Amino acid sequence: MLTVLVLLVGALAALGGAAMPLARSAAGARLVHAGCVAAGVVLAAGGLAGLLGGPAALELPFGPPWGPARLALDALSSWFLLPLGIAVACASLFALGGVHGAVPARELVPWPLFVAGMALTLLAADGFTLLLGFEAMSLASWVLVAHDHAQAENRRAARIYLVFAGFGGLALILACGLMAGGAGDVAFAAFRDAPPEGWRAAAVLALVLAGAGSKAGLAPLHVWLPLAHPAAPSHVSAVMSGAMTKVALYVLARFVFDLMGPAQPFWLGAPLIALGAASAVIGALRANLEEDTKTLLACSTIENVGLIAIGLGLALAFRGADLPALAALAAGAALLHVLNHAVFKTLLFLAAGEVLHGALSRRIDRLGGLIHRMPWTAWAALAGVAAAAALPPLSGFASEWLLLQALLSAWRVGDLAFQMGAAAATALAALATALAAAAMVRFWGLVFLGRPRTPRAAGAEESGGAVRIALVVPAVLTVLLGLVPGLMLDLAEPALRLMAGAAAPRADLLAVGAAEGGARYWPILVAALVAAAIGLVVWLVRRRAPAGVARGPAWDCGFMAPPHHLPFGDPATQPSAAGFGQPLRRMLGESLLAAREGVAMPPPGDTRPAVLESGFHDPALAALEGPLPRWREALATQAEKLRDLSIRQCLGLTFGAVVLMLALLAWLEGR
Amino acid sequence: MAAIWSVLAQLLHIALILAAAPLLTGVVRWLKARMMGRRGPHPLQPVRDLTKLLRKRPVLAENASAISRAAPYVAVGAAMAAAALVPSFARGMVFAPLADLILVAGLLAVGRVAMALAGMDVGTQFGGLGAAREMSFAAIAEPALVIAALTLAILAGTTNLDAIAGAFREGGLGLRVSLGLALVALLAVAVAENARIPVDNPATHLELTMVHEAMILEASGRHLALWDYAAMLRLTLWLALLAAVFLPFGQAPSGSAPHVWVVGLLAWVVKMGGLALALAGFESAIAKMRVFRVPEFLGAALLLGLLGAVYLFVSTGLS
Amino acid sequence: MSFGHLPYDVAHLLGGGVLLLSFVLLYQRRIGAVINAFAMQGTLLALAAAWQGYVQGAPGLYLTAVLALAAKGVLIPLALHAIVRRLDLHRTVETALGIGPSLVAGVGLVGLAILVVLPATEGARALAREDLALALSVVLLGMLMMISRRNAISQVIGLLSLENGLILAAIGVAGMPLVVELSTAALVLMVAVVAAVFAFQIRERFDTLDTHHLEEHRGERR
Amino acid sequence: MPLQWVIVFFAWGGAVVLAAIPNLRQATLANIAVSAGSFLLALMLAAQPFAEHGWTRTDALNLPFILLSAFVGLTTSVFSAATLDQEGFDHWRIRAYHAAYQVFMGAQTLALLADNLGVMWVAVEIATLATVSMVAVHRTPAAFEAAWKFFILCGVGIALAFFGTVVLYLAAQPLLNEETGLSWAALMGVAAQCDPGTLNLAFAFLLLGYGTKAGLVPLHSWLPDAHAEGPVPISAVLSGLLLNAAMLAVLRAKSIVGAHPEAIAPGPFLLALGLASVLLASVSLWRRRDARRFFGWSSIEHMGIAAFAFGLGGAAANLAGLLHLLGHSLVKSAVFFGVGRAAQAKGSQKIADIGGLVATHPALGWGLALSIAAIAGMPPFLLFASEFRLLATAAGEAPWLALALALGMVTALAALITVLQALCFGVPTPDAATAPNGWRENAAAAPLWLHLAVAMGLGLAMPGVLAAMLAEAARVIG
Repeated sequence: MLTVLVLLVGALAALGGAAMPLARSAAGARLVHAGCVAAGVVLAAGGLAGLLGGPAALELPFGPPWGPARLALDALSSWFLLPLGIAVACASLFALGGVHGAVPARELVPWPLFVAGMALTLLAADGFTLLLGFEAMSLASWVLVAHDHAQAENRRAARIYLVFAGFGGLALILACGLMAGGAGDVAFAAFRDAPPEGWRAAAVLALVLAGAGSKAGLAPLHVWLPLAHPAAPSHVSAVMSGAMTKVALYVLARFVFDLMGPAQPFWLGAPLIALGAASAVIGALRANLEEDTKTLLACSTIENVGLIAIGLGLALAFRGADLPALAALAAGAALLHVLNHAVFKTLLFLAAGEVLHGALSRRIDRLGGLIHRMPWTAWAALAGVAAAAALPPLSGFASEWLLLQALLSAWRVGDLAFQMGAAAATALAALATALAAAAMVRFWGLVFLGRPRTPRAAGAEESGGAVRIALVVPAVLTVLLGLVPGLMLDLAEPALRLMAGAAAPRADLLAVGAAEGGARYWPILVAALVAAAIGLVVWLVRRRAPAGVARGPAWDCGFMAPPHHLPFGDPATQPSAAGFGQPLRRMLGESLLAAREGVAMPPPGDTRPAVLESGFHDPALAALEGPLPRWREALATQAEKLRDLSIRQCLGLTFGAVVLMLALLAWLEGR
Repeated sequence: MAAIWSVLAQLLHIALILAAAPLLTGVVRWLKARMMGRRGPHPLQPVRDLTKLLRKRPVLAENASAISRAAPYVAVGAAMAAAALVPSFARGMVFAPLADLILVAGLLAVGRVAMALAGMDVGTQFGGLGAAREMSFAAIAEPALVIAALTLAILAGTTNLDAIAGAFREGGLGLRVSLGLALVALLAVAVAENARIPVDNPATHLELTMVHEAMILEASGRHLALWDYAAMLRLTLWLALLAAVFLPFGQAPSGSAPHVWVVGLLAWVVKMGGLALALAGFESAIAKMRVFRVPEFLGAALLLGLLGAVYLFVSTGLS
Repeated sequence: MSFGHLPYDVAHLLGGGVLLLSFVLLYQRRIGAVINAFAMQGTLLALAAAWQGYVQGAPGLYLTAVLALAAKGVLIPLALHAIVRRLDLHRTVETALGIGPSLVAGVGLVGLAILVVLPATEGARALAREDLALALSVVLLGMLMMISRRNAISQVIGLLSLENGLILAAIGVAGMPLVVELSTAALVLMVAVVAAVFAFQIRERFDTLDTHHLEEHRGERR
Repeated sequence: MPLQWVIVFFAWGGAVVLAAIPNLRQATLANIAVSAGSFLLALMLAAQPFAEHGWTRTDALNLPFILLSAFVGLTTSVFSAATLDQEGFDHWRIRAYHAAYQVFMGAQTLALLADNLGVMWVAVEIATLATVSMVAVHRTPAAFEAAWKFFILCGVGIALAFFGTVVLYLAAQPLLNEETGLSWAALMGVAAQCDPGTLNLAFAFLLLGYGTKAGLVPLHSWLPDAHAEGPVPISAVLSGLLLNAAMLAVLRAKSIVGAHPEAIAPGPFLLALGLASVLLASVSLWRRRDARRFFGWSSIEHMGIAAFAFGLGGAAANLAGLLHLLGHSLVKSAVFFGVGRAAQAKGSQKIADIGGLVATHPALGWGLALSIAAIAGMPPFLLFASEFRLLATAAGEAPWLALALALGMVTALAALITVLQALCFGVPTPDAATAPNGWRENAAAAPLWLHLAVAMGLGLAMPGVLAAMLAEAARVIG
């Protein structure tokens, strides 16, 4: 299987090369995307095979100048291949349906390379190959983020994105170096043989958090994500949010759980939990304030990544505290959420892309009422929204139920400070979950419900064919994954053993359980129960109530009927994106995100409408664009003084160097 | 044998809850009226309202989508499912293994989201306003609930309601400060979830302050009946939940035969009546607070719950 | 070889003379005098080379001596005089570091050179060590002159005297292979520098470089 | 005559011929022919076993660089054939330019080949003389300033190197005879018995002397301006080749001193200079407005990285340093191709005047974008491999130094990306009226892409023989 996957990576790279000429014709572009669909399917199949079969390793005949490139496929990487494959397949299918002519090469060529980079990262078995895939992934996606580089904000997004990518790469390289020690052998096997201890372990964790964490969107290095993900084409945004962040989390998990060895103290998990909780809250809150659909979804990605990070941190802490069963529980929650989030976030981004294509806007305030014009998109998106809002019995609830169970058991670690921190983290995780529900209601309700806010939204067109399939498939998957979490956990068992050294607590096939004899969650039974209840209600109502409904103008508290030139009434009398976010902006935004708002109220007798002005600053971005450039500029000013020297003074530098060196020699000789 | 009893208990429980819901609401209203010195409507008034509404054909706005028609059924269904899980007079009902506190919270969230979406469907100001407020308040209420669950889970070792009730029934836990704090947190959440005073006023339609009612302004006929019934179910559910956890006495042990249930039934009726009385007294004693003071109210509840958990760690040397 | 042997004393004397002339270069205030002093230094260097050739029995060094005499003793000074006339440079040397201070600094540099060389090169022969110390001093003094004088010519002369120090070192080390070729190459470099002054019409450019009047050329406005 | 000398004199003979061709077209073609001949000779040399011939030698250390310089010489001649008409030379300058180009190539090859340190010194000097004239060729005030600065600073620099050479011989004098007196091989042989103090003195001067040519801070002042004036091909070979030769000279000196247990460890000095270069360049990059000066500063940064690697020492770090030199030559010359061509197209080399290249000149724009990304250390190019190797090793051996290095690198990376997007993305700036197009466009972009391809191939799948050679070299320089 590994060989197949390696060949696939090579084939994808070749496809990227071939895309240059193929981009000139629609058929060629379709061919490239079809190839990527197939690649996605093969990746997912490879993941399944890797989970069912045993691990495999491979040494390429070529590689960096100092040795062969090592590849391996074990349970962990196999598990992460699943979301990658699913996301890539769906996104490519979506893109395939969106091809209506020649595609700019800059949008087509990097796409297969991007996929290849992610796959290579998952398959790598030495530091160099890992970084190679990681950075190739970043570089290719950077081209895609910059595809529309005429807009200044896209250029800014691309710049920040690539700088962060380079920063993360350097941090990971340093981490590899620390792991390898003086030996300089960056093979994973060598890392496992000599796990770091004491300050080295802490430093490696910090570097990995800076490197992989920044890529995954963990606060406070998340600022690039809401900028870059929306700037890319929709199918790319879907994979960046759905799969690329997961690849980064894989790198994190690979280092922390596998390479650093099991003999690590429990507090190593604390920073992960703290950063995860912070990311979850910040992301979910921002999702409630953003007014651009894709940015909103990107922020919800930050929230979910935070939840996954909490799970990973808990697993690390439990393992350090020698509670393997609980570690498996937390790790299972994290892995399950990785898969679930990949699926429903891909779905949501694709839906946002379809809305952008159909209604020509990403701004919530220019959409509305689309459920009438784009029913397939709307209902498919509803499944994703419900999952993202953690509603039973959908996929999001299953993994977040497990995560909460793990959090509720965190006190067993025993350390008082950790217990208090964990209790706080529990509250924050619950807060983030509820905030996400609010954000999702805001997203779906404002985009698909209500009245069209612009003529273009009123005349939106939904595309069928491949695009429709690309939306329905992940929607169905979201429901299915929600119904059989137990099955998925059994599938993930080898990965859990690798991470936690134990299997997840056994529940029966259809359930997931907190612990032996602890609380359990039977999605199918719950679904059946709810369905039965609804059926009962429908039956009773049918028996008593008259059938059918009467249609009339909206009552709207008796406000006057709309004028004829506005058949649905004035769109401006609907809640706006800013207005819907107002309660949360006032409750949390003002304190956490320096949010501000003000109403421009015209004087009496003036017919201008009152306008609600609102906005916020992400403190992390402010820090990034405030002090850092200031310090850099101060240093540069000093450095420029050197540049402005005259020749005589430059010679003075040389002369000084000579004299200094001679004096040093004389001193050394003297001793 | 025990299996059959548990099935029977479950069915009885469901019937009981479904029947009790409108009655309980009526009783609370009646009690409030009495305390305010009015004669008040007959306790069965809600039942009459429901039957009347059911017979009317609903009027939908032109641009209303299928959401408006599906949401009330989903809301009632979710509320019924949740209510079916909360133990009332007996433990060990057939759904007991399912009865997970967090799942109940999830099912309540389903109902909430359905209502919010229904409120946004037509695209009126008040619907959106109510939805925004509802979801925002829930965002603060949810952590408070989970933190209370944390305390219960630590004491009982699980989040399964039936097991928690059992653990408290068996006692041995005694009265604890942290338990009291958790109770306060849960009460606050319950008040918010059921849109009672001081968070919301179920008896008013004053646009600027209403939360719950604003979302169903467009509903009429059977839809309105379903929305009201869902609200009644939620109230019953919450009172039953509080009763099961904090007043566990009198519950029939699991697997017990019907003749044991009688005690449990009586105890349950007494408990619910007492809680209704307390609720009525509380509501008639205080005034509704401004909308943007609600977060502070819930935030305080959250902090109390957190305090309870921390106190638990410190006091009982779990660390 | 050590003190009292004629070859040593003469070599030492000549080397000392070269060093002394470096001080004279530092001391002079008028360009013309500077050029003449440099000519004398070149001549002394040629003598030293010839003497080394005689002592070491290395006929190649005679060639070096002849070249040095011709170029540094005669041609380059003439050329420099010509430049001064052609580009009508200031006839006085503007110093960045005053005469007195630069002399003091020079003495310090000589001390440094001796401090470095003598303990460092215990392995080598006495003559070589002495010569090396002298040569290093001359090199350092040449650099000192380059950075302590403002106008182009005296800086070029500083570079040339620096190169004299190099040759002095090269000839001092007995049996240095390629010494003739290397010294010739170094000489070529120096001639090129002098030619460059012609070619680029370098006047007082040393201090007017970079900062202000280059901005428009550089496009590096801030 | 041994092949080593054939290569050198072939180029110099070509210079004599080229000096006689006034016609632009013929001269450029002849230049390509000569460079191609040198490239073939270099390949033949590579086919031969390592050997020493009189003053020259071929070994694992210099052979890769000889091949590299022949290759870059060839591609650069092609590039200059495509773009030279934009320089507006009269026939005298055409002669002078091509002659100087080949003289430089010959001297460069000799400097790499030289076993005798004296010969190496002479070669470096000739290369300097040849390039100075080219930097000044445009005869603008700025060109004169740059050339004069270049000349004086490097003149002093190689003077110091001369002194260092003499002292080095003095150290070995008691042990060696006249013939082998300055032979690097012989010196390596006896280095362990030499007087350590003298070795230290020699190393000090050699380091500062050749370090000036390598553009290490604080001896770097000449480099950015020299790269910004004169014809673009000269900047390409200056940055791509001359710096390597200087760094190789430093390495030879370092290996001799390092072979003596008593002598001072040369590593820390290189580390200090390298780190200073990286840090200073990484902040100075942010103030550049002129594209070619910008990349001159980036050359300083990369020379600093290489010096850091060699200062760290050990097989791994040395290998990283050698790889970095190779990769930097390939990619940086590619960058200069792109920037030079863009500057010609837009009629200005100010960053502000160049923009939106990918829209107006796709081949050139994307090539430039990729090569700048490669310079910034992005995969899959050779520089990524070398920087990975270096940082990983450094983090293992000296974490704090590695952290400082990474800090400088990330600062420089941010600056590079900012300029990348300024040059290649955004709204296109208007082309200059005189900008040529048609085949010249591609002929100018082709060498760039070729360099990128080679850099990628070496980074991902280096031929085993070359890799073995570099590993051997890394071991040699200790």
